[in-house]
Amino acid sequence: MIRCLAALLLASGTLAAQVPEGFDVADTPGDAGGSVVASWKQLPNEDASVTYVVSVSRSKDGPWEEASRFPATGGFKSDAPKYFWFWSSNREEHFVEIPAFEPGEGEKGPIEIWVRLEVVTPSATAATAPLSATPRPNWWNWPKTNVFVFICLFGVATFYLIRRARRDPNLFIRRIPGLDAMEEAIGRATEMGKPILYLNGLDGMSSISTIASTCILGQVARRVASYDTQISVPCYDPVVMSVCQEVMREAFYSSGRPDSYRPESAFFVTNDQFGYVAAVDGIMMREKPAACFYFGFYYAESLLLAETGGTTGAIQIAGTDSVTQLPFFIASCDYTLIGEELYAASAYLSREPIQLGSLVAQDWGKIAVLGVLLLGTLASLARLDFFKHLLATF
Amino acid sequence: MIHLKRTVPLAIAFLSGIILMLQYFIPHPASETVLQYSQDWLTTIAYVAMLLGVGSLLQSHSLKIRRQVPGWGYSAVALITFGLTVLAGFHGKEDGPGGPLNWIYENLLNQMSATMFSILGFFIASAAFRAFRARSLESTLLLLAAVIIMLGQVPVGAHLPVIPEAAAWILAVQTTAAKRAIMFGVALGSIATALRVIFGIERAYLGGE
Amino acid sequence: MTILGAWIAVGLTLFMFSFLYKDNPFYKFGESLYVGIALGYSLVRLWYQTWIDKVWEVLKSDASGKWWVLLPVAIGLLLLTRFVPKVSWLSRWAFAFLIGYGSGMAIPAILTTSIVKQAEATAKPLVSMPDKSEAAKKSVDGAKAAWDKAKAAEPTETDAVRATRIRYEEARSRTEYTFVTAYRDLTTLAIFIGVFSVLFYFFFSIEHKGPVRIFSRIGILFLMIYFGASYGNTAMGRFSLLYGRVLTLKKFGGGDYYYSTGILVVVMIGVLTALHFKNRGKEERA
Amino acid sequence: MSVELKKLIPRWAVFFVVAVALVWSLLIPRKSDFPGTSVVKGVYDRIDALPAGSPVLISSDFDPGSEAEMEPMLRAVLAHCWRKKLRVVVMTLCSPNSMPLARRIVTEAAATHGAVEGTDYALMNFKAGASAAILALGQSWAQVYPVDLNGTKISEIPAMKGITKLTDFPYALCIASVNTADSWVLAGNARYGLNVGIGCTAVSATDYYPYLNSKQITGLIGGLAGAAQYESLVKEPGDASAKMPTQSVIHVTIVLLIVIGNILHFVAKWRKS
Repeated sequence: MIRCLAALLLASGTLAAQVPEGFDVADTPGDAGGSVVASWKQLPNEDASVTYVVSVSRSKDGPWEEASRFPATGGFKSDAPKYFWFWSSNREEHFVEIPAFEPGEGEKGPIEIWVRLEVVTPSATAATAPLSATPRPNWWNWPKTNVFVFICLFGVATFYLIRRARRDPNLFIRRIPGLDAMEEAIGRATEMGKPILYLNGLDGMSSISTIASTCILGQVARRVASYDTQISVPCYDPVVMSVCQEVMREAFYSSGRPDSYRPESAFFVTNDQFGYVAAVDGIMMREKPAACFYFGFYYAESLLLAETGGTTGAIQIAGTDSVTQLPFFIASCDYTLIGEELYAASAYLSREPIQLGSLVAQDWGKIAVLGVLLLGTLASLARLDFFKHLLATF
Repeated sequence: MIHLKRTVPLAIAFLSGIILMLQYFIPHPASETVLQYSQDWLTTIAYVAMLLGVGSLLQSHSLKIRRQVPGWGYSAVALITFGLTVLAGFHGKEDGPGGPLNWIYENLLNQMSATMFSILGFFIASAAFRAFRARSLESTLLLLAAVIIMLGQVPVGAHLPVIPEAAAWILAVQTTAAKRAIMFGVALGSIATALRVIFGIERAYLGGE
Repeated sequence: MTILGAWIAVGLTLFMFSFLYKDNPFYKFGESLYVGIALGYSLVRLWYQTWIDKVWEVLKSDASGKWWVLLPVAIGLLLLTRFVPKVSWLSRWAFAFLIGYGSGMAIPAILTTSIVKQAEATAKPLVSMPDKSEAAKKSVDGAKAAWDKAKAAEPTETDAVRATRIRYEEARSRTEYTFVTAYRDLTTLAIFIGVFSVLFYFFFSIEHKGPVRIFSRIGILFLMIYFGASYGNTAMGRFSLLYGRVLTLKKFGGGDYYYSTGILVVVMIGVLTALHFKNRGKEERA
Repeated sequence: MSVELKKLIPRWAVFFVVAVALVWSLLIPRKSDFPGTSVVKGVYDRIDALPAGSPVLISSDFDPGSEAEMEPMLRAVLAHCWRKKLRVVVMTLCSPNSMPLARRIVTEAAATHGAVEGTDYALMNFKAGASAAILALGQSWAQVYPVDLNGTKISEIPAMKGITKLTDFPYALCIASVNTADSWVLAGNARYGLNVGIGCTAVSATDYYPYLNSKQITGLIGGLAGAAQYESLVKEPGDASAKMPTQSVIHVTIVLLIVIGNILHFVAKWRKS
């Protein structure tokens, strides 16, 4: 009853503007502490004629300075999911973000900010009592929690599957032709007495592709040690070179041939992309390796390496997650591991239960992604936005 | 002693992994400074590590020279030019690299890297000639897609009847679908590997005893 | 570009191109030169950019947390222990930091950009519902008016008229189920099937038989079409580089550079053929 | 590679064919008209529809490394804007050395079209932090760019008349060889509803098709082919159209090589069976 009475009065333009309820000033959630947020509930019958003016000052009754002015049709909490997520109530609440510091003034520590809201209608103006808040840096960004939950789920699945793999060792893993061919390639190199060339890509040691590549080198070095073949590992990054030396030393020690380990088999070439390619192509043409292995992350030089290797008649096996270079490896190598197969290689070659466990976890991850795609499609068909909000990233 | 060689590195990997992972979720200025400083740390570590690279380069090339391995002359060239370039760089002004270094960059380094990069043009032709054979359904599709896209991008192809529409459809549909699926797989694989490294399941990089 | 600079540039370019014929002394010389210069150049360039700017200047300044800069230097020194075999195990601490850093940094970033964002983009309705909203109605009428005006101006269907017609059909397809809507749904469906089947191809621990086998076969076909398309698409960019190189050779082969390209090519061909016959002579004798 | 095939066509013969095709196409300078595809027209039509005197924003996010593919694109769009008497504002989010490059291209193009700095175009210096800079520009232009490249105040530049924030530009084109294009779509279009078009290298064109498909960008100029199409739309023969004949010859050569390769392959197989 009151609502239609107020509408009637307002229509006749005689009613003094109401002050919105729920006016509140607080620290901005999930930020580094540089601003405060004033928020209030929507007036029952607001339209474009109603304007909100927010003014700010450093003391309760100090000089007021206008911070923001906007019509009632905008400035809803639903416009900023970064702070308020997607709660349905957001569509009925306005908000304004007020930076607490002038640029370059932030170091002096948090100061109290006083905020006042005025509702300006064509007929009258009403103001709220000023409220204050102190901007504080927050320790958790809540809208990003969905990513954190996905990481924990994937971690738990990995540990569970590793424990399960320890109990029943005969886990089914499909054949990866490229990796089975490595056995044959190393054997061929031993017969021909020619070296094996192993490249780790052009990324540094902090890149996951290079970490995966050094793990594969560990498995290759184990077979090289047992067959007593020569291996040559030209490196683009000195840290990767050192890790390769450590990995090969471990492989030679654990397969009982510490004497045949030669530290200079992993050496530094240069750290320019095409200088490295020129030198490695030279090595390929002079030493004519029986097998060339390209693992890790590659850039435009992939075809220069693989095409030169191809002409020297070597068996070439490549594995990279660099999507733009996969076509060139597929065109010029005998076997190519595509994307995720690079990360499955060291587990596949080692046959250790704990490694295979995490490989199965990757499959569970894929099944989860397929499930999310299906559910997402059905949910969006039925106009259910809840599911899409779960996948929102900021 | 064994703890120093194995347990401490595993603890370092675990701690730095967890800290950097949580940094993504913490907006606090402290976590911002961690990210900003740690990126500078990487470049400093990489620079000091470069001395390892120089050491290895000097060692391998001087070994070849001492043993008079055939082709040792070229190793001498590599060492001499390395020394000359370093001298040319440091002899310049106090605050920045000298004029001669820029001359070396313009006339030697830049020209050679541009040439090596352009050799790709030749290799794309020879790899296409050698590898695009209609041996199986997969390689036939590989061949057809490459030809359609290549023709679709040049005026000659644009006048052909069906090529431009086919090229546009392939780029719009196949690329989006295949690329997205590969990225799903790669992401899951790299996250699994990262987790294995942080929790010490993957310790190959630690080497022997 | 000085005359000497041009001659050196052309010489080195031809040295590197000679690698296309086969391995020869010119290429070996160019390669060794490249290795030496590249390392020397980055050693000097980064000395100023990294060592002076990031460490030396910070230590000289009186910034508050300046002593933190010594930590990466210490980690770097840990790496240098590899020169001393007895204590080289200390370098593992540095490996652990770098590898832990890379892994921790990668997990949330990769999960967000490659999985969550892409999943959200793929989860679109397979069949687009006609949009009966007022705004859609207004845009259809607007587009129709634009098309009629353009059609009235020019009797024949020029490009401009065709553009307005396409925009009108595009707008209409959003409010009713027209041929254009069907085409857009077909694209969304094809993308969905593509993503689905390629993911099936990557299954490791599930036997590829029955439905899994069919889906993974479709997946490999999607992959091959994508790789072919990506190969063709990249070819264009690589040739513009080759084109640039040939233009440079042509420019420096001109009169004011004393025909450097022509002379150097002739000299190199002469030397290479001489070497060819000398080697063949040696082969017959060996 | 089957052995007998290798004897038949040694590798360097393929290189020789490519070299001959390259040199031959260099000697015959033919201008080619490349009919614009709908993807490139998405940008052309939007700029063509702008009334005279309206402002256009170009973010020139490429550096010397990828100049070969991107410069013709920038020149073609500048020619189109000035012929339509539009005011062009050029900025960059890529790197410090991409603004000197952009300035050289813009001043050269302005000289040939009689465009005057200040009235027909304005240059803004490099700003770091791609999305952050765009978000700030959305709030207020003067807060991010109080002065232009040569230090004159924004209010005194006629080309910047009436521009207080990003959405005052009816159209923005991001010519990028780096991933700032994503920031323009996510921060510019998604957040402020700015009409965005993208110009990119041929290699990364496939990355931006999803944005076209979901209407977040109006059009896409991909690599040298896109630039050549734009040049023929604007009827302004430029660098890309000049290179097109060579690209055509080489691409056709490769397709012929593939066909010959397959014929030889089947002949060899047929002779063996």
